[in-house]
Amino acid sequence: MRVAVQPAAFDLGAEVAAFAAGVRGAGAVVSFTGLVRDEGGTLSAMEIEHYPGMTEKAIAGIVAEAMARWALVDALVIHRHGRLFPGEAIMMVATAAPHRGDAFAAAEYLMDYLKSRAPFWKKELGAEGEVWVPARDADEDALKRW
Amino acid sequence: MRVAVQPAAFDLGAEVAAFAAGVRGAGAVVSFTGLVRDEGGTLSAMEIEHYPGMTEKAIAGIVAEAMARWALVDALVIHRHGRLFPGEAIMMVATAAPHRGDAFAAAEYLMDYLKSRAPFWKKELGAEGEVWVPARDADEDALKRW
Amino acid sequence: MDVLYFAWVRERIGLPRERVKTSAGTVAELVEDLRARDARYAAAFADLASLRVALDQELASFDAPLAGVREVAFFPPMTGG
Amino acid sequence: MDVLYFAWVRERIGLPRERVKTSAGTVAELVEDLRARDARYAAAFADLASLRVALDQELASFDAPLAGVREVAFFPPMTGG
Repeated sequence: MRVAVQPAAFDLGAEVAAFAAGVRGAGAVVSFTGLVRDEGGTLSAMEIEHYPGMTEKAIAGIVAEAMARWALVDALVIHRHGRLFPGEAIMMVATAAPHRGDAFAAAEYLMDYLKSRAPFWKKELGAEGEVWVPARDADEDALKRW
Repeated sequence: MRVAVQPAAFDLGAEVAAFAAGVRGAGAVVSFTGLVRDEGGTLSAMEIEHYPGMTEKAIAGIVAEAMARWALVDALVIHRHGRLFPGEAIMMVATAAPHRGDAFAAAEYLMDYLKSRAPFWKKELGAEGEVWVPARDADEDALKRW
Repeated sequence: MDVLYFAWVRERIGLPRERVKTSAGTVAELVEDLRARDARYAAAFADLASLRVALDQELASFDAPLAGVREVAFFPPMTGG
Repeated sequence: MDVLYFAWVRERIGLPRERVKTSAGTVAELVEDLRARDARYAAAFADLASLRVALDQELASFDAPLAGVREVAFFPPMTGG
Protein backbone atom coordinates (compact mmCIF):
# COMPACT_ATOMS: atom_id res chain seq x y z
CA MET A 1 0.00 0.00 0.00
CA ARG A 2 1.32 3.41 -0.96
CA VAL A 3 -0.09 6.90 -0.45
CA ALA A 4 1.53 9.93 -2.10
CA VAL A 5 0.42 13.56 -1.78
CA GLN A 6 2.55 15.70 -4.03
CA PRO A 7 2.61 18.77 -6.28
CA ALA A 8 4.51 16.94 -9.02
CA ALA A 9 2.89 15.25 -11.98
CA PHE A 10 2.92 11.45 -11.90
CA ASP A 11 3.34 9.00 -14.76
CA LEU A 12 -0.03 7.25 -14.93
CA GLY A 13 1.11 4.48 -17.26
CA ALA A 14 4.24 3.72 -15.24
CA GLU A 15 2.28 3.74 -11.97
CA VAL A 16 -0.42 1.38 -13.24
CA ALA A 17 2.16 -0.95 -14.81
CA ALA A 18 4.33 -1.06 -11.69
CA PHE A 19 1.30 -1.60 -9.46
CA ALA A 20 -0.01 -4.48 -11.58
CA ALA A 21 3.46 -6.04 -11.81
CA GLY A 22 3.82 -6.05 -8.04
CA VAL A 23 0.63 -7.78 -6.97
CA ARG A 24 1.24 -11.49 -6.41
CA GLY A 25 -1.90 -13.55 -6.33
CA ALA A 26 -4.20 -10.88 -7.72
CA GLY A 27 -6.51 -11.65 -10.62
CA ALA A 28 -8.00 -8.17 -10.91
CA VAL A 29 -6.48 -4.70 -10.98
CA VAL A 30 -8.67 -1.57 -11.18
CA SER A 31 -7.36 1.95 -11.64
CA PHE A 32 -9.16 5.27 -11.53
CA THR A 33 -7.68 8.55 -12.72
CA GLY A 34 -9.23 11.97 -12.27
CA LEU A 35 -8.38 14.49 -14.99
CA VAL A 36 -8.83 18.26 -15.11
CA ARG A 37 -11.73 18.81 -17.54
CA ASP A 38 -11.44 21.80 -19.83
CA GLU A 39 -15.16 22.57 -19.30
CA GLY A 40 -15.62 23.44 -22.95
CA GLY A 41 -12.55 25.66 -23.01
CA THR A 42 -13.69 27.97 -20.17
CA LEU A 43 -11.24 26.57 -17.62
CA SER A 44 -7.67 27.81 -17.80
CA ALA A 45 -6.32 26.10 -14.68
CA MET A 46 -7.24 24.44 -11.40
CA GLU A 47 -5.66 25.19 -8.04
CA ILE A 48 -5.79 22.42 -5.45
CA GLU A 49 -5.25 23.35 -1.82
CA HIS A 50 -4.76 20.75 0.88
CA TYR A 51 -4.13 20.43 4.62
CA PRO A 52 -0.59 19.04 5.00
CA GLY A 53 -0.44 16.39 7.67
CA MET A 54 -4.15 15.76 7.90
CA THR A 55 -4.33 14.83 4.22
CA GLU A 56 -1.90 11.94 4.51
CA LYS A 57 -3.56 10.68 7.71
CA ALA A 58 -7.06 10.90 6.24
CA ILE A 59 -6.07 9.03 3.10
CA ALA A 60 -4.22 6.34 5.05
CA GLY A 61 -7.33 5.85 7.19
CA ILE A 62 -9.57 5.53 4.12
CA VAL A 63 -7.18 3.02 2.51
CA ALA A 64 -6.94 1.00 5.75
CA GLU A 65 -10.75 0.83 5.92
CA ALA A 66 -10.90 -0.40 2.30
CA MET A 67 -8.24 -3.04 2.99
CA ALA A 68 -10.31 -4.22 5.98
CA ARG A 69 -13.59 -4.37 4.06
CA TRP A 70 -12.46 -6.13 0.90
CA ALA A 71 -9.98 -8.90 0.10
CA LEU A 72 -7.41 -6.54 -1.35
CA VAL A 73 -3.87 -7.58 -2.20
CA ASP A 74 -2.72 -3.98 -2.52
CA ALA A 75 -3.92 -0.39 -2.94
CA LEU A 76 -2.36 2.83 -4.19
CA VAL A 77 -3.42 6.48 -3.90
CA ILE A 78 -1.63 9.43 -5.49
CA HIS A 79 -3.14 12.91 -5.19
CA ARG A 80 -1.61 16.13 -6.44
CA HIS A 81 -1.97 19.66 -5.13
CA GLY A 82 -1.01 23.04 -6.51
CA ARG A 83 -1.76 24.36 -10.00
CA LEU A 84 -2.94 21.95 -12.68
CA PHE A 85 -4.00 22.50 -16.27
CA PRO A 86 -6.78 20.95 -18.39
CA GLY A 87 -6.03 17.37 -19.35
CA GLU A 88 -3.60 16.84 -16.46
CA ALA A 89 -4.15 13.97 -14.03
CA ILE A 90 -5.24 15.24 -10.60
CA MET A 91 -5.05 11.93 -8.81
CA MET A 92 -5.26 8.18 -9.17
CA VAL A 93 -6.21 5.15 -7.15
CA ALA A 94 -5.44 1.52 -7.93
CA THR A 95 -6.70 -1.63 -6.23
CA ALA A 96 -5.74 -5.28 -6.67
CA ALA A 97 -7.76 -8.28 -5.49
CA PRO A 98 -8.17 -11.96 -6.31
CA HIS A 99 -11.56 -11.22 -7.95
CA ARG A 100 -12.95 -8.25 -9.83
CA GLY A 101 -15.88 -7.49 -7.54
CA ASP A 102 -13.61 -6.59 -4.63
CA ALA A 103 -11.22 -4.57 -6.80
CA PHE A 104 -14.06 -2.50 -8.32
CA ALA A 105 -15.90 -1.96 -5.02
CA ALA A 106 -12.75 -0.90 -3.19
CA ALA A 107 -11.74 1.53 -5.94
CA GLU A 108 -15.17 3.15 -5.88
CA TYR A 109 -15.13 3.29 -2.09
CA LEU A 110 -11.71 4.96 -2.13
CA MET A 111 -12.93 7.53 -4.65
CA ASP A 112 -16.14 8.29 -2.75
CA TYR A 113 -14.25 8.86 0.49
CA LEU A 114 -11.31 10.74 -1.02
CA LYS A 115 -13.82 13.06 -2.66
CA SER A 116 -15.58 14.07 0.54
CA ARG A 117 -13.34 13.13 3.46
CA ALA A 118 -9.78 13.94 2.42
CA PRO A 119 -8.93 17.63 2.98
CA PHE A 120 -8.52 18.93 -0.56
CA TRP A 121 -10.24 21.96 -2.04
CA LYS A 122 -10.41 22.81 -5.72
CA LYS A 123 -10.53 26.27 -7.18
CA GLU A 124 -11.25 26.77 -10.87
CA LEU A 125 -9.50 29.59 -12.67
CA GLY A 126 -11.25 30.62 -15.85
CA ALA A 127 -12.93 33.29 -17.91
CA GLU A 128 -15.15 34.27 -14.96
CA GLY A 129 -12.33 34.58 -12.48
CA GLU A 130 -11.64 32.27 -9.56
CA VAL A 131 -14.34 29.96 -8.23
CA TRP A 132 -14.08 27.48 -5.37
CA VAL A 133 -15.69 24.26 -6.58
CA PRO A 134 -18.78 23.65 -4.40
CA ALA A 135 -19.23 20.25 -2.76
CA ARG A 136 -21.97 18.29 -4.50
CA ASP A 137 -24.82 16.70 -2.58
CA ALA A 138 -24.35 13.68 -4.85
CA ASP A 139 -20.82 13.20 -3.50
CA GLU A 140 -22.02 13.25 0.10
CA ASP A 141 -24.89 10.92 -0.81
CA ALA A 142 -22.42 8.51 -2.44
CA LEU A 143 -20.99 7.72 1.01
CA LYS A 144 -24.31 6.31 2.16
CA ARG A 145 -24.08 3.26 -0.06
CA TRP A 146 -21.13 1.84 1.89
CA MET B 1 -13.35 3.16 -29.25
CA ARG B 2 -10.95 0.31 -29.95
CA VAL B 3 -11.35 -3.46 -29.67
CA ALA B 4 -8.36 -5.79 -30.04
CA VAL B 5 -8.39 -9.59 -29.85
CA GLN B 6 -4.86 -10.88 -30.08
CA PRO B 7 -2.43 -13.56 -28.92
CA ALA B 8 0.31 -11.01 -28.22
CA ALA B 9 0.99 -9.49 -24.84
CA PHE B 10 0.00 -5.83 -24.48
CA ASP B 11 1.74 -3.05 -22.58
CA LEU B 12 -0.75 -2.20 -19.82
CA GLY B 13 0.98 1.01 -18.77
CA ALA B 14 1.35 2.30 -22.32
CA GLU B 15 -2.28 1.43 -23.14
CA VAL B 16 -3.69 3.17 -20.06
CA ALA B 17 -1.47 6.22 -20.60
CA ALA B 18 -2.35 6.54 -24.29
CA PHE B 19 -6.05 6.05 -23.55
CA ALA B 20 -6.08 8.73 -20.84
CA ALA B 21 -4.07 11.12 -23.02
CA GLY B 22 -6.55 10.81 -25.86
CA VAL B 23 -9.83 11.56 -24.09
CA ARG B 24 -10.74 15.20 -24.51
CA GLY B 25 -13.36 16.41 -22.08
CA ALA B 26 -13.17 13.41 -19.76
CA GLY B 27 -12.75 13.91 -16.03
CA ALA B 28 -12.64 10.20 -15.14
CA VAL B 29 -10.75 7.25 -16.58
CA VAL B 30 -11.24 3.73 -15.20
CA SER B 31 -9.19 0.72 -16.22
CA PHE B 32 -9.60 -2.93 -15.36
CA THR B 33 -6.97 -5.59 -15.97
CA GLY B 34 -7.43 -9.32 -15.53
CA LEU B 35 -4.30 -11.23 -14.56
CA VAL B 36 -3.56 -14.95 -14.57
CA ARG B 37 -3.53 -15.95 -10.87
CA ASP B 38 -0.94 -18.50 -9.84
CA GLU B 39 -3.52 -20.24 -7.60
CA GLY B 40 -0.98 -20.78 -4.87
CA GLY B 41 1.60 -22.14 -7.29
CA THR B 42 -0.62 -24.95 -8.66
CA LEU B 43 -1.25 -23.27 -12.03
CA SER B 44 1.50 -23.57 -14.63
CA ALA B 45 -0.31 -21.91 -17.55
CA MET B 46 -3.69 -20.90 -18.93
CA GLU B 47 -4.91 -21.60 -22.45
CA ILE B 48 -7.55 -19.25 -23.81
CA GLU B 49 -9.60 -20.40 -26.79
CA HIS B 50 -11.88 -18.06 -28.71
CA TYR B 51 -14.24 -18.00 -31.67
CA PRO B 52 -12.58 -15.84 -34.33
CA GLY B 53 -15.07 -13.54 -35.99
CA MET B 54 -17.79 -13.88 -33.39
CA THR B 55 -15.47 -12.65 -30.64
CA GLU B 56 -14.83 -9.29 -32.28
CA LYS B 57 -18.53 -8.85 -33.14
CA ALA B 58 -19.68 -9.77 -29.62
CA ILE B 59 -17.23 -7.37 -27.98
CA ALA B 60 -18.12 -4.55 -30.38
CA GLY B 61 -21.78 -5.08 -29.51
CA ILE B 62 -21.09 -4.99 -25.78
CA VAL B 63 -19.03 -1.82 -26.12
CA ALA B 64 -21.71 -0.17 -28.29
CA GLU B 65 -24.32 -0.96 -25.64
CA ALA B 66 -22.11 0.56 -22.93
CA MET B 67 -21.56 3.70 -25.02
CA ALA B 68 -25.35 3.99 -25.45
CA ARG B 69 -26.11 3.50 -21.75
CA TRP B 70 -23.53 5.83 -20.22
CA ALA B 71 -22.06 9.22 -21.15
CA LEU B 72 -18.75 7.75 -22.29
CA VAL B 73 -16.13 9.73 -24.14
CA ASP B 74 -14.25 6.58 -25.15
CA ALA B 75 -13.83 2.88 -24.39
CA LEU B 76 -11.12 0.30 -25.02
CA VAL B 77 -11.10 -3.51 -24.85
CA ILE B 78 -8.06 -5.72 -25.38
CA HIS B 79 -8.39 -9.48 -24.87
CA ARG B 80 -5.70 -12.06 -25.47
CA HIS B 81 -6.01 -15.69 -26.48
CA GLY B 82 -3.54 -18.56 -26.60
CA ARG B 83 -1.20 -19.63 -23.84
CA LEU B 84 -0.60 -17.30 -20.88
CA PHE B 85 1.44 -17.72 -17.73
CA PRO B 86 0.79 -16.68 -14.09
CA GLY B 87 1.09 -12.93 -13.60
CA GLU B 88 0.43 -12.13 -17.26
CA ALA B 89 -2.39 -9.79 -18.22
CA ILE B 90 -5.25 -11.64 -19.91
CA MET B 91 -7.25 -8.62 -20.91
CA MET B 92 -8.06 -5.03 -20.09
CA VAL B 93 -10.88 -2.56 -20.47
CA ALA B 94 -10.74 1.19 -20.09
CA THR B 95 -13.55 3.74 -20.00
CA ALA B 96 -13.52 7.53 -19.99
CA ALA B 97 -16.42 9.78 -19.01
CA PRO B 98 -17.01 13.31 -17.76
CA HIS B 99 -17.83 11.93 -14.28
CA ARG B 100 -16.63 8.94 -12.29
CA GLY B 101 -19.99 7.23 -11.82
CA ASP B 102 -20.39 6.60 -15.55
CA ALA B 103 -16.78 5.49 -16.01
CA PHE B 104 -17.01 2.95 -13.16
CA ALA B 105 -20.44 1.62 -14.13
CA ALA B 106 -19.47 1.19 -17.78
CA ALA B 107 -16.22 -0.60 -16.91
CA GLU B 108 -18.08 -3.03 -14.63
CA TYR B 109 -20.75 -3.56 -17.27
CA LEU B 110 -18.09 -4.31 -19.90
CA MET B 111 -16.43 -6.81 -17.57
CA ASP B 112 -19.68 -8.54 -16.64
CA TYR B 113 -20.67 -8.97 -20.28
CA LEU B 114 -17.21 -9.88 -21.58
CA LYS B 115 -17.07 -12.56 -18.90
CA SER B 116 -20.28 -14.31 -19.92
CA ARG B 117 -21.17 -13.16 -23.43
CA ALA B 118 -17.91 -12.94 -25.38
CA PRO B 119 -16.85 -16.33 -26.79
CA PHE B 120 -13.71 -17.09 -24.81
CA TRP B 121 -13.00 -20.28 -22.89
CA LYS B 122 -10.23 -20.74 -20.34
CA LYS B 123 -8.39 -23.96 -19.64
CA GLU B 124 -6.08 -24.22 -16.65
CA LEU B 125 -2.94 -26.30 -17.00
CA GLY B 126 -1.53 -27.38 -13.67
CA ALA B 127 -0.47 -30.16 -11.34
CA GLU B 128 -3.79 -31.95 -11.87
CA GLY B 129 -3.66 -31.84 -15.65
CA GLU B 130 -5.91 -29.75 -17.89
CA VAL B 131 -9.19 -28.35 -16.58
CA TRP B 132 -11.70 -26.20 -18.44
CA VAL B 133 -12.67 -23.37 -16.10
CA PRO B 134 -16.38 -23.79 -15.29
CA ALA B 135 -18.70 -20.83 -15.71
CA ARG B 136 -19.71 -19.43 -12.34
CA ASP B 137 -23.33 -18.80 -11.42
CA ALA B 138 -22.15 -15.54 -9.87
CA ASP B 139 -20.95 -14.35 -13.28
CA GLU B 140 -24.31 -15.09 -14.89
CA ASP B 141 -26.09 -13.46 -11.94
CA ALA B 142 -23.92 -10.36 -12.35
CA LEU B 143 -25.68 -9.62 -15.65
CA LYS B 144 -29.02 -9.21 -13.89
CA ARG B 145 -28.02 -5.97 -12.21
CA TRP B 146 -27.86 -4.07 -15.51
CA MET C 1 -23.79 -25.79 -43.23
CA ASP C 2 -20.61 -25.37 -41.23
CA VAL C 3 -20.75 -26.69 -37.68
CA LEU C 4 -18.09 -25.46 -35.25
CA TYR C 5 -17.12 -26.83 -31.83
CA PHE C 6 -15.18 -25.04 -29.10
CA ALA C 7 -13.51 -25.89 -25.78
CA TRP C 8 -14.52 -29.27 -24.33
CA VAL C 9 -17.18 -29.76 -26.99
CA ARG C 10 -14.38 -29.65 -29.59
CA GLU C 11 -12.25 -32.01 -27.50
CA ARG C 12 -15.01 -34.56 -26.99
CA ILE C 13 -15.98 -34.61 -30.65
CA GLY C 14 -12.36 -34.56 -31.74
CA LEU C 15 -12.55 -31.84 -34.39
CA PRO C 16 -12.97 -28.05 -34.48
CA ARG C 17 -15.38 -27.85 -37.42
CA GLU C 18 -17.05 -29.88 -40.09
CA ARG C 19 -19.43 -29.52 -42.96
CA VAL C 20 -22.83 -31.07 -42.17
CA LYS C 21 -25.66 -31.85 -44.55
CA THR C 22 -28.89 -31.92 -42.59
CA SER C 23 -32.63 -31.65 -43.01
CA ALA C 24 -33.01 -30.52 -39.39
CA GLY C 25 -35.40 -27.60 -39.04
CA THR C 26 -34.14 -26.40 -35.64
CA VAL C 27 -30.96 -26.49 -33.58
CA ALA C 28 -32.51 -29.16 -31.32
CA GLU C 29 -33.18 -31.37 -34.35
CA LEU C 30 -29.60 -30.90 -35.55
CA VAL C 31 -28.38 -31.94 -32.08
CA GLU C 32 -30.50 -35.11 -32.35
CA ASP C 33 -28.91 -35.92 -35.74
CA LEU C 34 -25.42 -35.39 -34.33
CA ARG C 35 -26.07 -37.38 -31.14
CA ALA C 36 -27.13 -40.36 -33.25
CA ARG C 37 -23.80 -40.44 -35.08
CA ASP C 38 -21.59 -42.05 -32.43
CA ALA C 39 -20.54 -42.05 -28.78
CA ARG C 40 -18.29 -38.99 -29.12
CA TYR C 41 -21.18 -36.83 -30.28
CA ALA C 42 -23.50 -38.40 -27.71
CA ALA C 43 -20.97 -37.50 -24.98
CA ALA C 44 -20.53 -33.94 -26.25
CA PHE C 45 -24.29 -33.32 -26.41
CA ALA C 46 -25.26 -35.30 -23.29
CA ASP C 47 -26.42 -32.23 -21.34
CA LEU C 48 -27.84 -29.34 -23.35
CA ALA C 49 -28.11 -27.21 -20.20
CA SER C 50 -24.33 -27.00 -20.14
CA LEU C 51 -24.12 -25.97 -23.81
CA ARG C 52 -24.62 -22.76 -25.73
CA VAL C 53 -25.26 -22.34 -29.43
CA ALA C 54 -24.53 -19.52 -31.87
CA LEU C 55 -26.14 -19.16 -35.31
CA ASP C 56 -24.06 -17.15 -37.76
CA GLN C 57 -22.05 -15.88 -34.80
CA GLU C 58 -25.02 -14.69 -32.72
CA LEU C 59 -26.11 -16.46 -29.52
CA ALA C 60 -29.36 -18.35 -30.10
CA SER C 61 -31.62 -20.84 -28.35
CA PHE C 62 -31.92 -24.54 -29.09
CA ASP C 63 -35.40 -24.15 -30.53
CA ALA C 64 -34.22 -21.56 -33.08
CA PRO C 65 -34.90 -22.41 -36.74
CA LEU C 66 -31.97 -23.23 -39.02
CA ALA C 67 -33.46 -21.84 -42.23
CA GLY C 68 -30.87 -19.65 -43.97
CA VAL C 69 -28.18 -20.30 -41.35
CA ARG C 70 -24.67 -20.94 -42.72
CA GLU C 71 -22.66 -21.40 -39.52
CA VAL C 72 -23.70 -23.16 -36.30
CA ALA C 73 -21.36 -23.25 -33.29
CA PHE C 74 -21.66 -25.30 -30.11
CA PHE C 75 -19.68 -24.50 -26.98
CA PRO C 76 -19.84 -24.41 -23.17
CA PRO C 77 -20.79 -21.21 -21.29
CA MET C 78 -18.17 -18.53 -21.91
CA THR C 79 -15.46 -17.85 -19.37
CA GLY C 80 -13.61 -14.82 -20.71
CA GLY C 81 -12.53 -11.68 -18.96
CA MET D 1 -3.92 26.90 20.22
CA ASP D 2 -3.21 27.01 16.50
CA VAL D 3 -6.19 27.84 14.32
CA LEU D 4 -5.91 27.05 10.61
CA TYR D 5 -8.07 28.22 7.73
CA PHE D 6 -8.35 26.68 4.28
CA ALA D 7 -9.86 27.54 0.90
CA TRP D 8 -12.42 30.39 0.98
CA VAL D 9 -12.34 30.50 4.79
CA ARG D 10 -8.64 31.37 4.53
CA GLU D 11 -9.35 33.95 1.81
CA ARG D 12 -12.16 35.64 3.72
CA ILE D 13 -10.14 35.90 6.94
CA GLY D 14 -7.01 36.83 5.07
CA LEU D 15 -4.55 34.47 6.72
CA PRO D 16 -3.81 30.75 6.67
CA ARG D 17 -3.19 30.27 10.40
CA GLU D 18 -2.86 32.11 13.64
CA ARG D 19 -2.25 31.49 17.31
CA VAL D 20 -5.39 32.05 19.37
CA LYS D 21 -5.72 32.38 23.12
CA THR D 22 -9.23 31.41 24.11
CA SER D 23 -11.26 30.26 27.05
CA ALA D 24 -13.84 28.67 24.75
CA GLY D 25 -14.90 25.21 25.91
CA THR D 26 -16.23 24.01 22.55
CA VAL D 27 -15.68 24.66 18.86
CA ALA D 28 -18.98 26.56 18.72
CA GLU D 29 -17.79 28.88 21.52
CA LEU D 30 -14.50 29.44 19.69
CA VAL D 31 -16.46 30.36 16.56
CA GLU D 32 -18.45 32.92 18.62
CA ASP D 33 -15.19 34.47 19.87
CA LEU D 34 -13.79 34.67 16.34
CA ARG D 35 -17.02 36.07 14.83
CA ALA D 36 -16.94 38.89 17.36
CA ARG D 37 -13.49 40.01 16.22
CA ASP D 38 -14.39 41.80 12.98
CA ALA D 39 -16.32 41.66 9.73
CA ARG D 40 -13.84 39.32 8.00
CA TYR D 41 -14.35 36.65 10.65
CA ALA D 42 -18.08 37.30 10.76
CA ALA D 43 -18.19 36.74 6.98
CA ALA D 44 -16.09 33.58 7.14
CA PHE D 45 -18.26 32.07 9.89
CA ALA D 46 -21.62 33.38 8.68
CA ASP D 47 -23.00 29.95 7.85
CA LEU D 48 -21.75 27.03 9.94
CA ALA D 49 -23.66 24.56 7.75
CA SER D 50 -21.21 25.30 4.95
CA LEU D 51 -18.18 24.77 7.20
CA ARG D 52 -16.31 21.78 8.53
CA VAL D 53 -13.94 21.61 11.49
CA ALA D 54 -11.02 19.35 12.32
CA LEU D 55 -9.49 19.00 15.80
CA ASP D 56 -5.87 17.85 15.75
CA GLN D 57 -6.40 16.78 12.14
CA GLU D 58 -9.50 14.67 12.73
CA LEU D 59 -12.95 15.76 11.53
CA ALA D 60 -15.12 16.83 14.46
CA SER D 61 -18.45 18.49 15.16
CA PHE D 62 -19.05 22.06 16.28
CA ASP D 63 -20.16 20.97 19.74
CA ALA D 64 -16.91 19.05 20.34
CA PRO D 65 -14.92 20.11 23.44
CA LEU D 66 -11.59 21.89 22.96
CA ALA D 67 -9.86 20.56 26.09
CA GLY D 68 -6.41 19.27 25.17
CA VAL D 69 -6.74 20.29 21.49
CA ARG D 70 -3.64 21.92 19.98
CA GLU D 71 -4.77 22.49 16.40
CA VAL D 72 -8.19 23.55 15.14
CA ALA D 73 -8.87 23.88 11.42
CA PHE D 74 -11.88 25.44 9.67
CA PHE D 75 -12.65 24.81 6.02
CA PRO D 76 -15.47 24.26 3.54
CA PRO D 77 -16.64 20.74 2.59
CA MET D 78 -13.84 18.89 0.84
CA THR D 79 -13.75 18.62 -2.93
CA GLY D 80 -10.84 16.29 -3.69
CA GLY D 81 -10.64 13.33 -6.02
